[in-house]
Amino acid sequence: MSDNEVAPLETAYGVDHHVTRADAPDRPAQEGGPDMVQLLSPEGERVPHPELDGIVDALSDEALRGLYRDLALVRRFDAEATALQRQGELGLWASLLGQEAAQVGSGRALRRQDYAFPTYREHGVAWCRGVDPVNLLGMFRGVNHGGWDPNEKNFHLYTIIIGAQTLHATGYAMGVQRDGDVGTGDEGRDTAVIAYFGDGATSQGDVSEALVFAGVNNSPVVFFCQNNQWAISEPNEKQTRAPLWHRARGFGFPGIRVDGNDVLAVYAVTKQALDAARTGQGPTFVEAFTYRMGAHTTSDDPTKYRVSAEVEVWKHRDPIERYKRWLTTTGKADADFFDAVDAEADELGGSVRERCLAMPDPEGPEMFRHVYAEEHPVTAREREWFEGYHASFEEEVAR
Amino acid sequence: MSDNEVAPLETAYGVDHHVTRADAPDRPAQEGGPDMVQLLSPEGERVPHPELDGIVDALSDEALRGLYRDLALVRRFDAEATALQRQGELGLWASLLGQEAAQVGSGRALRRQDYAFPTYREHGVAWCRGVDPVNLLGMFRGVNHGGWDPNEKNFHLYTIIIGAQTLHATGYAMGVQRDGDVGTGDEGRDTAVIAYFGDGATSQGDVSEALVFAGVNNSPVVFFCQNNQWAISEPNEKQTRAPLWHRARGFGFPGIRVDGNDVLAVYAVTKQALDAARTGQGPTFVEAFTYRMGAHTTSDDPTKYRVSAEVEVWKHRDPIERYKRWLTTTGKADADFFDAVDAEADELGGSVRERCLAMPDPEGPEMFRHVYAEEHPVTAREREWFEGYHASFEEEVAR
Amino acid sequence: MSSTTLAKGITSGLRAAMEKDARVVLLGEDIGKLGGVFRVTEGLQKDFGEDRVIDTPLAEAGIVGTAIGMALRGYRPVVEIQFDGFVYPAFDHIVSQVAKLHSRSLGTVRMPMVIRIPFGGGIGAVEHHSESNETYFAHTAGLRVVACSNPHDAHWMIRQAVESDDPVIFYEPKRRYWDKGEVGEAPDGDLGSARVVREGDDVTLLAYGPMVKTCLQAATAAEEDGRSLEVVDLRSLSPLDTGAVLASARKTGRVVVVHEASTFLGIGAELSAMLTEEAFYELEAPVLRVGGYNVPYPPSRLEEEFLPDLDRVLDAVDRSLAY
Amino acid sequence: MSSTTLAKGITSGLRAAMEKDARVVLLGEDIGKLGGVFRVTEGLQKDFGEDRVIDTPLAEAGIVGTAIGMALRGYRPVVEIQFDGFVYPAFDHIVSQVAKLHSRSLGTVRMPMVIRIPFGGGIGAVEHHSESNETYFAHTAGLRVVACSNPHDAHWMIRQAVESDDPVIFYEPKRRYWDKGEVGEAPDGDLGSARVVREGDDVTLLAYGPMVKTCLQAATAAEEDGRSLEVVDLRSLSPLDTGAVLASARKTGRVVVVHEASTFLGIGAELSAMLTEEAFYELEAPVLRVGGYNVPYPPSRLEEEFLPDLDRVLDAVDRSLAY
Ligand SMILES: Cc1ncc(C[n+]2csc(CCOP(=O)(O)OP(=O)(O)O)c2C)c(N)n1
Ligand SMILES: Cc1ncc(C[n+]2csc(CCOP(=O)(O)OP(=O)(O)O)c2C)c(N)n1
Ligand SMILES: [Mg+2]
Ligand SMILES: [Mg+2]
Repeated sequence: MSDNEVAPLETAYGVDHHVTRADAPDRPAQEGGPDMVQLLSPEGERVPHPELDGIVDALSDEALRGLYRDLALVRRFDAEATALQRQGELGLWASLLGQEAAQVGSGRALRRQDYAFPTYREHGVAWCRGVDPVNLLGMFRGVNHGGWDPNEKNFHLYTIIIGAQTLHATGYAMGVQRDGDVGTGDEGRDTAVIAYFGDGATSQGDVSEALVFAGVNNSPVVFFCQNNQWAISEPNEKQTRAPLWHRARGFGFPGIRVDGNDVLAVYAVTKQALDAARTGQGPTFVEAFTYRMGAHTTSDDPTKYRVSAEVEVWKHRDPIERYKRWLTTTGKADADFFDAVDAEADELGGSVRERCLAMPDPEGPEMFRHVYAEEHPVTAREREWFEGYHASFEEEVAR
Repeated sequence: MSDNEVAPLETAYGVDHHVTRADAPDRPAQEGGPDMVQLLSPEGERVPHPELDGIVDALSDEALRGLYRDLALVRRFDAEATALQRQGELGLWASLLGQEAAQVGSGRALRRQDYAFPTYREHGVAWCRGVDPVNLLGMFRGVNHGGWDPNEKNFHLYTIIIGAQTLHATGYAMGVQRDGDVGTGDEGRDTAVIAYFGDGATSQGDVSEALVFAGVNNSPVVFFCQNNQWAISEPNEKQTRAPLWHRARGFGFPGIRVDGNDVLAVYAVTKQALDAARTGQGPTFVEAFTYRMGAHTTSDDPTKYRVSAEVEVWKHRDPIERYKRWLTTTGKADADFFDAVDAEADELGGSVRERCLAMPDPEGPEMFRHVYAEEHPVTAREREWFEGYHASFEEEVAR
Repeated sequence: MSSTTLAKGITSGLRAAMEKDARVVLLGEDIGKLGGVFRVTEGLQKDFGEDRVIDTPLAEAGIVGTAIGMALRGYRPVVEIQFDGFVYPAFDHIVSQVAKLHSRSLGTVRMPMVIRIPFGGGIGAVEHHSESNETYFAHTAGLRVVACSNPHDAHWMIRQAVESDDPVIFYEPKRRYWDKGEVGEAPDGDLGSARVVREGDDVTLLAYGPMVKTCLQAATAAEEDGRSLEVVDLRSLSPLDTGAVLASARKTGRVVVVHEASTFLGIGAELSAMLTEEAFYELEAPVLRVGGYNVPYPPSRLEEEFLPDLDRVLDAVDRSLAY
Repeated sequence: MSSTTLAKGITSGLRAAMEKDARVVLLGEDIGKLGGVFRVTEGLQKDFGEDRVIDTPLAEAGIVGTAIGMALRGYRPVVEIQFDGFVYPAFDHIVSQVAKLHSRSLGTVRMPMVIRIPFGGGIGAVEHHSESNETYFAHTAGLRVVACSNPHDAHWMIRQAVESDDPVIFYEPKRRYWDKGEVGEAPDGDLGSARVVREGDDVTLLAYGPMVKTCLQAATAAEEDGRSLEVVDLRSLSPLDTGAVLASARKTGRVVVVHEASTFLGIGAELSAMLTEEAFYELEAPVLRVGGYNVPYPPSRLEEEFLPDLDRVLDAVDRSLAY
């Protein structure tokens, strides 16, 4: 995927917002509104955008097809995980269905040295960071709390405590600043950090504190909020009275709303924000306006709280369909390509399934490892006791 | 003090803000900027303000003199408390020097049924709520944690945990809504809540969460931030990149900056916001732009971190001097009046001192009272033990 | 008399409390239409309206903080924390405000608040969903801390908690939510009281919440070996019902405390210290503790090995009897 | 060898740590120009710059949360919490993230963070400024919890804490900040070790932080009555140095634990439980606990009656000897 020049931000972010007392929440229409950046309509037509077109136009056809492949594979992986849960192989799954473009678009805007802080739903970002998808299953299968080395992938562990990771991202970005890895002009060095979080998370004090710290320190961090309209059963208007992208202004940096189901727009907007961060222009808040097509997790029953008509409306805005249409009509991809991707997706699904079933259960004594980096007598004594205790059973059984 | 009609808010709050990346923090100039509402210049000249003039013009001369009396008495009380601390009668004192107008102006805008949630520095608001000033000393003398019945004064206890009270205020306001005490048109019933907090407090997650809850619930609460430029040793720009009054917009309701050293402007702006709240128009964020003339508390040494030139600049903006000048030049008050207030202030000082010294120390067993509202065996046993133990000493001494 | 699940016992208890007192309001995440992730508040918003069953923004400090304000206005808020591991953002409000406001105000302010926390492991959940954090609250003066273990107590204890003028941390054993039992006509003693749920002579098992059932099973198993175990359901952790606990300890002379929380500074530590102080010459063995290990709650495939089970309880009984 | 205050012992320890390792950064409220409200960081910003001594926004969750991020980037953050009662907004990050990240990441991530907390009463402060909240952290697996009691330990223990690859909650006894003493050339054992600070035969006093001095005074007073008290400075609360504690307990057969924290689930509870388990037949008396009462910290004019003092320690010694 090729890289592009930084476009001037002021124009893209110069959109003004004016909240009046009459300001109504977005639902039930759930339209992104006139300020939402969109490069591809739901019908798959390219919407011109003077400031951002350059970023997208610079992408090779191969790169553009790569984005499609990402979207499709990620969706396939997600479906497989959902199936694995249904079959009892996972305890839980948090599907990203509908949010593929928001995740792949932003994930592919990252450079290798950038660092991402996910929630528990960022399977698409993980994919872009090179995490083997099967490793995402460990936590949901209950064999570990996170199955990759964050520092190897520059992708932090999934964070379940809502909002906490936004502060971790900000602190990481403060470290980047102290390392001098901002604004050097060296493409392989200048580093940006991205924090993912949901619409519900914006209510947590942690997230606001992250905006404070990032603003005050002018840190190279992008706050990437996937507004999928729901926080479990609570619609967006239970979390905020104003559109979320308005939030950042009062903390001293720009906010922008992008069509989260438009992979090109997400890519362009995120790239611009990341480049602003890495060149020393400070944080940006990106609201990716999208939709959680499925249940909150496999434990959830959305029929309790939302109407299917709403889901229907959003089906029409599907991120993959629209992108496929555009690739097709512009001739950037043909049926062979799509077939090949489908085949690859099936293969991925199969491999994930197979390797999931083969995941070994952890051994009991594992729980005592890594509690501390240095020897800790309480843990050591307990592990010994544990081993002795379980050995005694085995002896009994052996007898 | 007479009451006034609600002026249309949109005009007063229609000020727009536009943060660009170049946005510079306020210091070191510490000018309120063109958007700051001011009705009285530092020289004591009345600055016209079409939307707010009506509120001030409706005040009788007696009411206007009353405001002066409040300012002067509160300052005198505060000076006495500082002296008491120096003499070892208080463990600590948090002076409001310089913030009298912000507190009296807002405190006098409250109706009897309104409820105020203070920090630890709201001695001027306490005064307006009818709290006997000597009761404010209890906590600082170490004889109690709060010496008044909050429900009698509609004035909550001082809160030391920074920002926590903003959530309490919001919850209280949610209770007011549930009681139906909003928007009935009954002047004696419609209730507003006001939460006081400092510039430093705006960084706490609690405060942002309060803005979220108040916004979502459209609760009748006014967030009154006294930006006294400092949070102990940290200047405002360590807490925020944007002017604080910008904060509210992103949470869906208006913010406004008022000259906190201008008692008339504070009164008018707060009254308007409170009336908006009580009539069902929801929350407002008021930033009172003021200055902490003294140390953070008597334990603090501001020479470590701020230059005296800054204090000099702010002396010129003294809230009491300017108001006195205006009262004098407009003939609303004469020398006799000021002399009488001075005399009353001396009397107050003397009485506070006398009654402070007379404050009884609490008895040991007091600490076991009120831990629980209902009998609790652990506390009961410990109190018994405590009494027996101390009695044994007395016996020993008696022998 | 009706048979119901522990979860529904709470639901009906909340319903009764809300019918009796219009000042009772519920606050929490997803407690409205969804009825909470465990469906404990199911149907209540429909019947009592959105003003009394409040779907709050996703912010625990905000929930408890605004509940404090509502209590100051005269309401009796019942807060639902979605899972044990999500109570920490509200920790400051709970320990610095909720626990202290009554005493700080010299008794002029009351905090009749209930904070419901589904707690403990055993349901195969992901991280932060299986914590047993009762020590934090039981160590905090000004709070009452209770845990129910069966449908009857669930129903009556939640009603008592709502009626208490003190703040109550109300622990619900999530893996027992679906256990069924009868709900009787009246509570078994007041909120601070323990209950002997099985009489025995040889060793006393002290437990609460999810471990009561485990201990009862252990007692049944031990019976086959001719051992008579007494099981005491503590029900209240703060205050502890020291009278009941001491009586049982004196009777058997041997005590094993069982909980899911880590043993280091778990409730077992306090019980051991208290019992040793009060019954030094009457104990035949040291109070033994069976609890979670002193490690973060492990991935769910290890939770069976982490959590005390029948075998570990019986192992401790053996060790106690060996003194 | 130089005589200095406990506070300055920490200052020089931090300075040494910062000189040795450029990745050591300090974060906190007012720690820069002001040098912290207790002046512990005085002069450090001037010498190491604003990038390494960071005056943060007023938000404890933010401070610890961003410190976690800095640790992930390879820094070794030392956080100052201004007063004990202000740590709670950061509680979630401490117990759910700091304590767990190493284990959650299967050891790939380290959290070499120090959280400094001036703790305890005795300085006549207002509410929330005199808390002893060590139980909360000591009960939390994944954290190390230590408390220094004198300038020498203050200096060396903070250096050891900074060098530890584990997160350390570092308690500083604020009322002893101005106590003077020598700082020797080397630490007394490693961070997890207790130290016998006075030898004796009749009763063991276990203490840490501010109460070590009180116990030493009690031991001196007891000597006049012909009683020989051994005083052990625990220094580390998690892990407890069980070896040292047991050795002393076995030697005297009688133990009194002294701390300012409330006794209910205070460290004394764990020590009592552990000692009784490990040395059941060797204890001549139950482990007795002298601590703060189980009430919120009272207004300062009552703190002398709230806090354990020489008399209360000796009273417990008498009671212990009466067994
Ligand atoms: C501190 C905390 N409180 C509550 C929860 C339970 N919880 C898990 S996901 C969720 C909703 C999150 O909504 P949102 O931020 O919009 O993200 P989404 O799930 O929609 O991606 C809640 C309440 C949690 N994980 N952490
Ligand atoms: C949660 C918490 N953290 C830290 C403190 C210590 N502290 C007391 S006052 C203060 C500064 C407050 O600044 P600001 O909000 O601007 O109010 P001001 O004192 O200027 O009126 C700090 C850090 C506290 N009281 N509570
Ligand atoms: Mg969402
Ligand atoms: Mg201030």
